[in-house]
Amino acid sequence: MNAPLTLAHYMTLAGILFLIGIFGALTRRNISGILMSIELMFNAANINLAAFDRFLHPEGVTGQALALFVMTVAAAEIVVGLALLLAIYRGTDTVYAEDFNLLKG
Amino acid sequence: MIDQIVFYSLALLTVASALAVVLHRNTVHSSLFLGLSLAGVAGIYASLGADFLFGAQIMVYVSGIAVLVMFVVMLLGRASDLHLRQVNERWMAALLVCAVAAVGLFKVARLHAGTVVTAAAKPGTHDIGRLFLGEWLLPFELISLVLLAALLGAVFFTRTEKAS
Amino acid sequence: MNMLSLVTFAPLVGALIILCIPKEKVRAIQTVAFVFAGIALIASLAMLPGFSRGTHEMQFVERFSWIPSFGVQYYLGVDGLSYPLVLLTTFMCVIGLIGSLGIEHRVKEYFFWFLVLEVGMTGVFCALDLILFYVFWELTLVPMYFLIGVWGGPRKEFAAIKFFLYTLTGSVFMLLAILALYFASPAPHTFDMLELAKLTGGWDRHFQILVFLGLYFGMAIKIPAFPFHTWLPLAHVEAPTAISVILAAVLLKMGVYGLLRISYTLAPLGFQWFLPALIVIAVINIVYGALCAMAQTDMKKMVAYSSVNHMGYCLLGIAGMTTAGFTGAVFQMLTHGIITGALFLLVGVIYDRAHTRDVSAFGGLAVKLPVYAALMSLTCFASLGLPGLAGFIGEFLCFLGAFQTWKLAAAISVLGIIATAAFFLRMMQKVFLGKFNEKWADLPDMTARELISIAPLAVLTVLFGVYPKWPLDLMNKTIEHMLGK
Amino acid sequence: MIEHAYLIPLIPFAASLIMMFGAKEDPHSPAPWIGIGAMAICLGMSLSILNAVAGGTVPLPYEHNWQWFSFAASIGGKSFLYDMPIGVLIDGPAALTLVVVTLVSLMVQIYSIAYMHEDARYKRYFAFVSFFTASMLGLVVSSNILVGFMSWELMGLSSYLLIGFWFEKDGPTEAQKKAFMTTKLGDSGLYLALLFIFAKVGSFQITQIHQFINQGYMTTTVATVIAIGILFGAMGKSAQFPLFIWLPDAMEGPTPGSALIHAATMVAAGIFVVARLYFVFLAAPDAMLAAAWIGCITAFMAAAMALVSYDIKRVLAFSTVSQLGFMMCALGVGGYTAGLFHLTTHAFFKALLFLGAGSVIHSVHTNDMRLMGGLSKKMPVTFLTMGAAILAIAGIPFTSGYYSKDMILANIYHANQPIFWIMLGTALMTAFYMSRLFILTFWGDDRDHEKHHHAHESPFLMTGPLVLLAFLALVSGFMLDRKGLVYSLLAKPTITAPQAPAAAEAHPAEAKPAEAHPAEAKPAEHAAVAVPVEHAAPATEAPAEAHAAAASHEGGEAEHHEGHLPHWLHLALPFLVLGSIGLAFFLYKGPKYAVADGLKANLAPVFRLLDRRWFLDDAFDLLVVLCDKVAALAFWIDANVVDRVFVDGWGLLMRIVAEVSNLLDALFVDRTVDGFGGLSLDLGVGLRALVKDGQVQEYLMYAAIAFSLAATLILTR
Repeated sequence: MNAPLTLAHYMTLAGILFLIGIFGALTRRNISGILMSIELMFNAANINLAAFDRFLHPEGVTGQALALFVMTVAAAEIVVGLALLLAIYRGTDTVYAEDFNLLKG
Repeated sequence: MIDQIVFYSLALLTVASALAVVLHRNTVHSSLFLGLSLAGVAGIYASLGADFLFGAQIMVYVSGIAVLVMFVVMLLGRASDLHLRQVNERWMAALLVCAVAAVGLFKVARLHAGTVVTAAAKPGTHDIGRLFLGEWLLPFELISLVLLAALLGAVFFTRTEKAS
Repeated sequence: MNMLSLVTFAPLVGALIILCIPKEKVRAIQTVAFVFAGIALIASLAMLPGFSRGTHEMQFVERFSWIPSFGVQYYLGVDGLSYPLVLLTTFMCVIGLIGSLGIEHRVKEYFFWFLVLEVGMTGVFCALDLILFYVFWELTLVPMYFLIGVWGGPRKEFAAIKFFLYTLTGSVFMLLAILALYFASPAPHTFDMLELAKLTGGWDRHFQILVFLGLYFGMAIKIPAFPFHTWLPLAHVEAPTAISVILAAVLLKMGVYGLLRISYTLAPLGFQWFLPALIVIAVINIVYGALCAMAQTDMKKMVAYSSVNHMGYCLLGIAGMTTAGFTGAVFQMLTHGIITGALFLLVGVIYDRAHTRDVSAFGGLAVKLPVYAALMSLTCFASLGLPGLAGFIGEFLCFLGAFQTWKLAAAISVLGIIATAAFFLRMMQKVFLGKFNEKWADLPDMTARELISIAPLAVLTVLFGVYPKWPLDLMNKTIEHMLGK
Repeated sequence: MIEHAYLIPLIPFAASLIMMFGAKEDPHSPAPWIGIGAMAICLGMSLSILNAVAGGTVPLPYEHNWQWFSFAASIGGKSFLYDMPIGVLIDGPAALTLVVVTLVSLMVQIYSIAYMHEDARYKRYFAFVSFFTASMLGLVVSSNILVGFMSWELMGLSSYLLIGFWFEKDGPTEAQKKAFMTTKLGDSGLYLALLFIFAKVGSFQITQIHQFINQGYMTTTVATVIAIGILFGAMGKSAQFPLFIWLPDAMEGPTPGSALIHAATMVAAGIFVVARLYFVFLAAPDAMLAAAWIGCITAFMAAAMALVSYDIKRVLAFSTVSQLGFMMCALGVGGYTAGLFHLTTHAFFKALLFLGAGSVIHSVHTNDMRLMGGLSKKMPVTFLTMGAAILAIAGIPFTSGYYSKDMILANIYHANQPIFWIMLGTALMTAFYMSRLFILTFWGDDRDHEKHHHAHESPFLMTGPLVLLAFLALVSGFMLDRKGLVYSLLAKPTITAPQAPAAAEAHPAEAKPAEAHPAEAKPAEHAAVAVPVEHAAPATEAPAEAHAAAASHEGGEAEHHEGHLPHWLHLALPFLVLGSIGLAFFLYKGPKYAVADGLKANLAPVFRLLDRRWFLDDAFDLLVVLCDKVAALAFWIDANVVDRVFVDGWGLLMRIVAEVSNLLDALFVDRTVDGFGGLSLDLGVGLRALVKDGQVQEYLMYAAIAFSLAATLILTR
């Protein structure tokens, strides 16, 4: 516990969060669950950005600014995603991903 | 010492609630845990000294997105969902994928095992503002366009058919 | 005056202007297309007096840094190898535009894509930077996809997709090879073809073989060399007439040009290594292409397979690795563009009237359509390599070059000449000669517009056959230099 | 005049263009006179050139070249810019052939004015004829073998146009295609020969090739291959076995056109090219022997077919083939002068025969000789002129055919005895079938009264040329033979290569003529001059003129003493010919010719064989069918194999990968069910999901797998 915090700590945390996100995106049946998992992945990336900013380039704020962009994109993504989810739900009365196989050739 | 305690507890909070997000059977609970996890991330930002990011995280994510998700989930929720498995049959393979990816990610993380903070944290809001309205003005405007498009998209997809 | 940029990008300006014209104003759209394709043609012709026949150096060079961090340049220039092809491109595009006047639906998009296609094709022949080359190369793909897929025949979607995927697959391998070349150059890396060509001595054979194979895969699909030729008949049959013309006249040449300009100069050892296979492919292209053409009853498909056969002559000339063979290959590219372009236009003429291209549906048309029959016969004879017409010189030089190296293969390929004669003669017999088929009693002869589009090609066919000195003088020095003697 | 020789092909060519594009289609159009005028000018020029050449007032060979185009070439490791020359090369044979071609063409055109007067495509016919003649003249004067080949091919085109002139009917269209394809088949040999020549010599210029061989740079093997290629080309154009099948069908075209093809242009071209490149043959004794035998076989087979045919034009066509066989055979045994001499005389009498036959057909409107007979009273001029031609071709003494055929037989006699006896028999057959034709057509009583009644003598425009040609057919042999003119004019080229004597020793066939020709032995001094060099530099830099001005002059003098037939044979020959004519009289004199019919009944299989033309046509048809089959097969392969493999193959490959992974999955599941129970089942099901499709998360899974693998590989490197 006494070892100083290093960049590796933050990266590990981000990695774990990212893996959880991947796992969720791959396994959740509910589309809203998938969307939430994707949000987790975005956050994992943001943690990394903020950490890089702090550890590697403390003189500027580029990393933070980039994280803000990511945040914006994530917001846009979730809004559209949820809107789609609603539309789909109205049309097909289901929220489970395996019920959609329009991609099947 | 304080730093370490803060970090580890925040990390624990974040990871645990993230796990709950992907594993919990009830989607509503999942969304609540999502809010918690995002709040944990906000704490991490604070511990990194990214004050503006911390604020944005709280405002956009915790109070915006997480709440939005919760509303939608509640809107779509059905009682019967609680009896269904919320994880599909692919979880084993997904775990394998994660394991493989983990190897790479942690390999990289280890490269920075020795990188420590070299300078004191300073407030960044001022700098970010200068950056956005100065050097990064074009991307900044573009991202606002993206937001606008997302807004229009959301309206388009959610409007009801009776208009026509 | 940046002549090459003018030649290359004038059509692009035209395309952008067309985008701004309302789609109802068909006449205005056509005028703009003609004006800008005409500018490109006139500009490319205007370079003729200034083009020095006495040097192999790149001429009309334009060079700017484009993406400095990767060493990508905007680097244009022409020599005796590419300049004739630039002329061919701008010329055939104008001819193709005349042939496109019959397009009636979605005119705006059609001419837009057509001009974009011209940009890509001209660019390929002018570019001296590999990335620039690749960009232009890919730029031809999308317009072609739409031109076939929207304005084509009954199976147009299938043909377009097949064309697109097939050629795209090829270009991916090409891109890999280009990147390999980039990283093989000493830091700072470069995509400059001429710089890279100077470095080939230092690369080992295995590397060159791999690079060559990657490049060859991309080129062979475009040429098209056996066994990657099967997209061609389908694409030709389904494409609208003018697009068939462009496809045969210019697009196929990009493959051969790439083989000479890039594969040969940048991976000479790989090229050497591949020669025995190349000659076999050339012979197969020639004999097998001619045989396949012989089995066709659809005139357009027959001409398409004859293209396979004719590109085989180009490959034969290249595989000879002699100056005569290279000269023949380049000359054959020119003449094949002109002759086969004319053939496709002529087939389009009869299809517009009769709505069939089946040879057995006709008969005795020479009585009813004497002008058409005469022009068709002229082009057929040119295509089968009758001396005095353009097809002969290129074909003969290809054989001449190949024969010095591959006697047996050249001898076998002569069979292809005979088969070519056989199917063209049979087609002419069935369509024009014999008893007149009364079904076509009210078929009109060629209109002025059709004549205008074909007459220049017919004139060039005769001119190049009788006096090939002009095009040959353009390329002699460059080709001598290419073989390094 | 000789410096303007390049105009000789150009004038008719221009006339042809003017007629084709400048005149309106009109049965009474004066356009043909343009062609006739042009040809008359050419004839005048040719005569003056011949006069100069025969008089020895110009140095021979006269050569003048212009640069045509140039291309980069490399021979034997040396690279240079080859300037393709285009120019004229006039020597004795060329000068003589020019006169023959222009004269016959002029006669044919004048004759055609009357013959074609009611045709709808009147001017087009004359344009074709002019073009045809122009291409032949181009071949004759050209100094460059590639230009010669181009004219040669253009001649193929013009024969195609002329044979299929009445293209509304199926017969001509088939015949024109057959003619073009068969000759094209032969041309491929010449094509390869040209390639080979350039690969060895580095030049297409005839004089330089000659010089190259003279200096001994070309080995016998190479020369043989080249010579065989040339021979193959000549076999196609000059209708030699087995490629003569096109010629009998070629008479589907207008009869005067046939006269042109058979006498002056097309078929003469093959012989002429062999003669022009004769030095290659001299360096290749094997090829000479092959030429001799091919000529012999051709002559015999064609003559045999002519014996049984009843179609007047077909008999003439077979006789052409047969006579061409004589020429080829003569060239093959070293009788250069004899072969070309016969080419000249044959041109006159064969043109006459065809024009005469045309006159007959014009009058009775049938080709079938069984429906003719007794026409002598109705058409006296045609009768007499045709009679003259038949005397000439049969070889009655002091007619032109007598001189030339006698010379050929003499040459063969000294070279190759087996061939000689076959050729002698063929010569007698010639006399027989030609008199048979004559008797059936003109002699005796009319068989078809209807046709006979309508028969009439042709107008003056048709009979005039007949009379002139008849005069030439009778006296041209005598004129040329007088004072050895033919030897000096048609002097055999020589080669001075060191190999030549060695080759002669190796091949008995060549050895005999070598003894018989003092001229061959003479050029030892040249041999001493020629320095053998292993791998020659291209001959381009070498001076062109120096070479064989001497050779052709000296050779001419010496060849005069060429061997003659043994005295008894020389005397017996006319009597044998007369006997064979008498036999024809005996068999066919009456209106019923019962004897001949009886013979036919007795020898039915032989007649059938000859009637079906030795089944060569059937073989050709079979070849065509075979080619079609092969083509269909190739296309089937293309559509069903190549396309499948290389387009659908990608899809298939993916399918296979999927199936394999499915299989592994199944194995994996089976094996682990016992060990790991439910866990492995889950894994198996998860893996199997890989091959189902349509699920968003499956695609996501693939992406994740790819990404994780890639990331891991890259990051942990």
